[in-house]
Amino acid sequence: MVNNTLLSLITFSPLLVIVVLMFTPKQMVGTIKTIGVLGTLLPLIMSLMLFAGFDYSAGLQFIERRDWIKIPIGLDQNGSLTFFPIRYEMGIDGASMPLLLLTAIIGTLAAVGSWQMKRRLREYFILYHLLLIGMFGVFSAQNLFLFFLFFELTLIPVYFLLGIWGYAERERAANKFLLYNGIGSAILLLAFIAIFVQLQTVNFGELQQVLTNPDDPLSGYLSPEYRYGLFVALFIAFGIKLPIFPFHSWMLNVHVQAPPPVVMIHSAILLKMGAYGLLRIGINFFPDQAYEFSVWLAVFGLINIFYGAVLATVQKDLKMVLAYSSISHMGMVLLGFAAMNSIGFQGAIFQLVSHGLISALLFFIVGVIWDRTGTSTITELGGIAKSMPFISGVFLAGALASLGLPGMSGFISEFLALMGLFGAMPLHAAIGAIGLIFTTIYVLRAVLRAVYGPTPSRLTRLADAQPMEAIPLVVLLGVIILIGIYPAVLSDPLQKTLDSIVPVVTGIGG
Amino acid sequence: MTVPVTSYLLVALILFCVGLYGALTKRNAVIVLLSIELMLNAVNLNLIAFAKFGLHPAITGQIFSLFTMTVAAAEVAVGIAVLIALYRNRETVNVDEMDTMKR
Amino acid sequence: MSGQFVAFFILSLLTIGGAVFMISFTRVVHMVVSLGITFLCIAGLFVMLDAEFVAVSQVLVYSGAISILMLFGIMLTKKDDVEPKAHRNKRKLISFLLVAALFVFVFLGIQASPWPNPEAAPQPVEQSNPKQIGLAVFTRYVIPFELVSLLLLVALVGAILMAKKEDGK
Amino acid sequence: MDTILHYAWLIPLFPLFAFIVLVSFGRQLRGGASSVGILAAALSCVLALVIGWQSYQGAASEKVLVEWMNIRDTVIRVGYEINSLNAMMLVIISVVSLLVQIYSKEYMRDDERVPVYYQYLSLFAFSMMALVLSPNLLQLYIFWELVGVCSFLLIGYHFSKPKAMLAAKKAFIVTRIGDVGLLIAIILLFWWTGSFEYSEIFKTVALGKMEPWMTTLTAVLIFVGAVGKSGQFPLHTWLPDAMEGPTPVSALIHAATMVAAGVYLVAATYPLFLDSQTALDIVAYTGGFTAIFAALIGLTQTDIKRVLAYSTISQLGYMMLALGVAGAIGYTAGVFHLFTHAFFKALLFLAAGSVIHAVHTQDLFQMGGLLKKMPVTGIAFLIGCLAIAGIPPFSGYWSKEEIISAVYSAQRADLLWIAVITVFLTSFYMFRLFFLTFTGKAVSQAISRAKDPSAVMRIPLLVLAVLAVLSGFLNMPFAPLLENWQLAGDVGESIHFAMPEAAELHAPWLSVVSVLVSLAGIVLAYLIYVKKAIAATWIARPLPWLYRLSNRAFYLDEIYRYGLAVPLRGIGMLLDLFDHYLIGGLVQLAVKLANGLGGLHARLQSGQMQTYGLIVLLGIVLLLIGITTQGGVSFGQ
Repeated sequence: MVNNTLLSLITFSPLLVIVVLMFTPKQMVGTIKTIGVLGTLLPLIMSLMLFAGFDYSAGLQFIERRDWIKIPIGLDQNGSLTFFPIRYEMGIDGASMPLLLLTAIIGTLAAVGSWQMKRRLREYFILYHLLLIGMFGVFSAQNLFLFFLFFELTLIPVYFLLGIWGYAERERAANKFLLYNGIGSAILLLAFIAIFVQLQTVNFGELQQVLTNPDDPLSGYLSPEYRYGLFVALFIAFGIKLPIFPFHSWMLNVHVQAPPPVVMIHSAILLKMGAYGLLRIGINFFPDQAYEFSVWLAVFGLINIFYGAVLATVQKDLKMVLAYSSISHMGMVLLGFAAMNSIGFQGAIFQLVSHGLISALLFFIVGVIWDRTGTSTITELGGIAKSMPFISGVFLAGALASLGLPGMSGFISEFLALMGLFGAMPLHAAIGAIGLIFTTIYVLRAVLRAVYGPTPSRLTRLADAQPMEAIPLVVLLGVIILIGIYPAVLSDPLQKTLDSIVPVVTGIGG
Repeated sequence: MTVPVTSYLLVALILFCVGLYGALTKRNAVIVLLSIELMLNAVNLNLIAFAKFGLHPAITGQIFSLFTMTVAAAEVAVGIAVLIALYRNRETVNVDEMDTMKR
Repeated sequence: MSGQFVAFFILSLLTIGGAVFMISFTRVVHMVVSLGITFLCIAGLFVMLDAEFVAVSQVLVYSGAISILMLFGIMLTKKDDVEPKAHRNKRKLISFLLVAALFVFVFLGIQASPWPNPEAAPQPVEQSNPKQIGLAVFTRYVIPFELVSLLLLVALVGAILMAKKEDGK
Repeated sequence: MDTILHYAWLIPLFPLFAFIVLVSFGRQLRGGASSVGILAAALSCVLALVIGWQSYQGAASEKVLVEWMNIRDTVIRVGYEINSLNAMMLVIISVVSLLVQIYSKEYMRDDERVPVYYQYLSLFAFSMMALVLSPNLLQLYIFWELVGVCSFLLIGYHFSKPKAMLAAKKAFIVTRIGDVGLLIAIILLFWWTGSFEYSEIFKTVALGKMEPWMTTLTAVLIFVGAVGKSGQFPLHTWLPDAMEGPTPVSALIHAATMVAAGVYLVAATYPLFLDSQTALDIVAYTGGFTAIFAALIGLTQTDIKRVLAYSTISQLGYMMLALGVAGAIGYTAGVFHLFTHAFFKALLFLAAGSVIHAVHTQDLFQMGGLLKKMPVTGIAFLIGCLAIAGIPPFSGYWSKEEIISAVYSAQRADLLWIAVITVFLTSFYMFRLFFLTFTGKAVSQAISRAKDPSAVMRIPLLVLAVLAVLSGFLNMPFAPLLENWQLAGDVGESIHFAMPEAAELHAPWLSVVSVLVSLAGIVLAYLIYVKKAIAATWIARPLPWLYRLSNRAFYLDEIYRYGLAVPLRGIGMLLDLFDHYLIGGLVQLAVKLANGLGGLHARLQSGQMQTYGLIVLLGIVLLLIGITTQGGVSFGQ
């Protein structure tokens, strides 16, 4: 098999930027910013090439496979050493490609959003690009080992980005972040080790083959109970990342305390890694158990939706509203998963991408508003639409997208997720649909109060968007609308991958 | 009739234990270093004993002990140098007072 | 009781005695001297184990170089060359108990393990011991050997650098 | 000429194009913005009229679909469809929106954000046209929501007024409640019929493949959507508040776009309703109740626009009532009333807008004697009132007469009573409105200076006045042109299929009664408000609570506020505390625990190397114990 190095190039291209930045003198602030921002174009362009070259009729593609580490595990009958090979395996399919592309887009836009950063820029951009490596890697890794490696690699930069460049209570938020995610990672690692010890492989494709094929000799090693336990462990580990209801409080702190570009990245992509992992590893490997568990998935999804929505209606800080809204929207992803049919999965993946774009847009705007007014408290704002019509307009559009307005990406995803779930659990789905009303209530309340209404005198002279701010806004809104109007752009690459996931799920097909 | 391997091992064990005790209780850093040398010697003794009486007798054990010696020599050289530097700065070779990294 | 046993007995007695004396003496110089005896006797044990080359190295490196180096160290830091008689009995007791426990367990381990019969040990081969070592070092272990020489060089430079008086002092 | 139907998809695209142009260059265009909007509206109006004529001539309905999205085997398509119903809707929408846009050019002249205003108007027109052109429910839903958003934007156009903002928010949220019902219905239909297409769904329903309860459920859920959009009880509360928007917008919302969507939805999915008598009954009773309920509230309102708003709710109830009693005549009557109502309600709103523009108040009791000052407006308003009151030969008469006769044909006595009483109430409060505004003495300075608006505003008034008179002739009992047109397609077939026996009972006396009842209402209003022969307070005084009940719209707003909004906030606060203290507290506990353990370990890190060594030794000894007690490690064989 010919190795395709494009994914590796995408993943490790930020390394080049890091090296260049290391040799740039600290004083050259402008140069550092330029390198930091332009550097993100490298993976972006390559991701677009990947998107253009993506073969809709194939599943896994852009595969790269190299020998990497060999762990001796003992002697065989002939007395020669046997090795357990850990390969360097990258590849991408319809489920990860949209997320990779999303990462590249948000990566660039958040870097543009970092233009306002002031302190210790060089370190900032180095960490930022390190974070990019981790995120690209998570979505292109094709075995548990690499996945975990990249998964962990994202933690460290975020910890520092949050702890050094955040707002007032940044250190507490950073510690909380690390504590929670550390626990999640520990559980994840244990689950991975359990899988690896039992099945002697870490490759995604082989694992799926073994686990979903009852005739496979290795498959019998895992009893259904054992698998169920593994699935629940994975659910908890990824649930912390997602985050699922009782594990969400770290994410609130991060959203409030982190600098705007980091929040963009965090809520747009890092949260998605949890859902992606749940799909790729949890549901993909343990379809029967996932099916068994699907009622709980739906219940947790509903709790997330309503809990997030109700809490978002009483928050005073815009960032908190958005944070809770993320919880609520992630509930929709769970509903999509719970459907266990192709429509639901498609809805969940759409929701991941869509929420990524929308939350990036909204957080970016909140950052811009904070920049101008020094506050993000709803009651202290109001009427800024007078002086900032463009930003306010985009904010409103983003908010409408977030509440699932047709014509924008949010609608497609929520519609598909609910539609999928209606096929499986109509009652849960109907309750979930009612969540849309709650979403409307909190989104409108927050946006209208913050942006519209009478203008206090101290907010009358605010500058509207500068070009550097307008670019991300326009691009994000454009993509959101594009997906909303022509969802095939996202759904066509997905089909083949869904084919490989859904048939193994018991019960109704799609 | 030759001396059994257990006797050598016993001697090495006693040496090791004495060295360990010294390393844990003595306060003069030089003596601590000496105790560590003692422990290393005990290990060497084991290696050489196994080179002759081990399951697979081979010259390797002797080679290993040679390497150990070399490393030990290097270690002592650097250790003494560190001690002297430390003494110059802090006027002491008392291990109890060497906790700068902590404070 | 063959001569070998006698030699072994004497050597090991001296070895252990030197070590114990090293621990119990109070003057630091005495300690070093008694340790020198231990090192020498260990060299004797090496000879008994057909490791002549290692024995010679032992005498050169340990009894010679290291002991002297230690003496230099003591001289250069000579201020309280007497091991202070501090009240550390509790620590000593705990250390002693733990060391004793270690001793007991390892001893039991040694006793419990089956050992190959010393009589079955192969007779020394025709080649002389240094030749054997030389062959092994320069064929199979050539890279570690080179690395070790590098290590020595680094240690040499490092030791000089550190022990050197800093400028202006 | 038949091919003109192929270009139907252009109709909504003109306003969409105008919207895009205005969004991109609106600020540069400034004054020209209105021209862009009007031009686009005019183009689509012309095309819509041509297509309407074609369809009326009996051109076959047309449907074009393209693939939109694939979900494995499921293909979702989008496209457009032209049939008699939506051809008529297109005519209504494009005519009214063109006239409203022309009218707004003058009305909004002094506003700073004219381009934004026209953006919204164009988007609104686009969404509504696209809604009626949709060939399937999913596409309909998409534009359904867009219509909601546009009305939200327009109601909240004066965003610095908190009231406008709240009204906009309320409109959006309340209609969203209905939308969710519709969404659920659409998805359920998909799972039962495997398609979003109307035709597929109707086919499946007709074949009886759906369980009856499921048909009922989906029909009712669709109706919930219509209830939200068309302001039926109990989701009507947003509509009066929506008066916070500029008056032309109210005309647009109430006549042609937003609220018509609900009625259109029920009409478009009519075969589904025909299959479920329960659903039809729910529609009929909800409609009837809403009609009388809103009329009762309308009696005591003092804001000119609010009276009109409640009259809209009431008339929409009428339409629903007509649709609910079913039969060929009921369906036609409902659609027909939608048609005539669009024109006279737009007329009433635009005329009211002229009044407000002139006197800068909306309070009825601040007006009076305006007929002399503003004759054109006054006459136009009078025509509107006569039409809505159902006085022949104005359009309202024909459509109302048809509704009443449909109810009579269905032999629903209770509904008939409701319909007739509502006729009385309607003519009473409409003429109360007219007399208070246009007759009597001028109350304030502003009124004496008031005059008719300029030609730009007058022309739409005149056009609408003409339409309000003439549109009724389209479907007279002896010349049912509209009925023949509307029932020509599939819907007519399914109606005849569903209830073949429901023949129309002609009852000429009924029409006389309804006219007399209506006249009675006018006379009563005349006696109270012009002659002052009867005190206006003759009911209010002895029964003040009754008056207050009506004036405050039966306290429904308050009930929602304290029954839903406040508890929701309360729950939110409680959950917030829960989140903050319980979950946050647990997290704090975990952190404290970890910190405590860490502190304990930190004490071990004394920096004393020998202590470390000791601990290492301890570990080794423990390990040794572990190993030896586990049976020992064997060396060698």
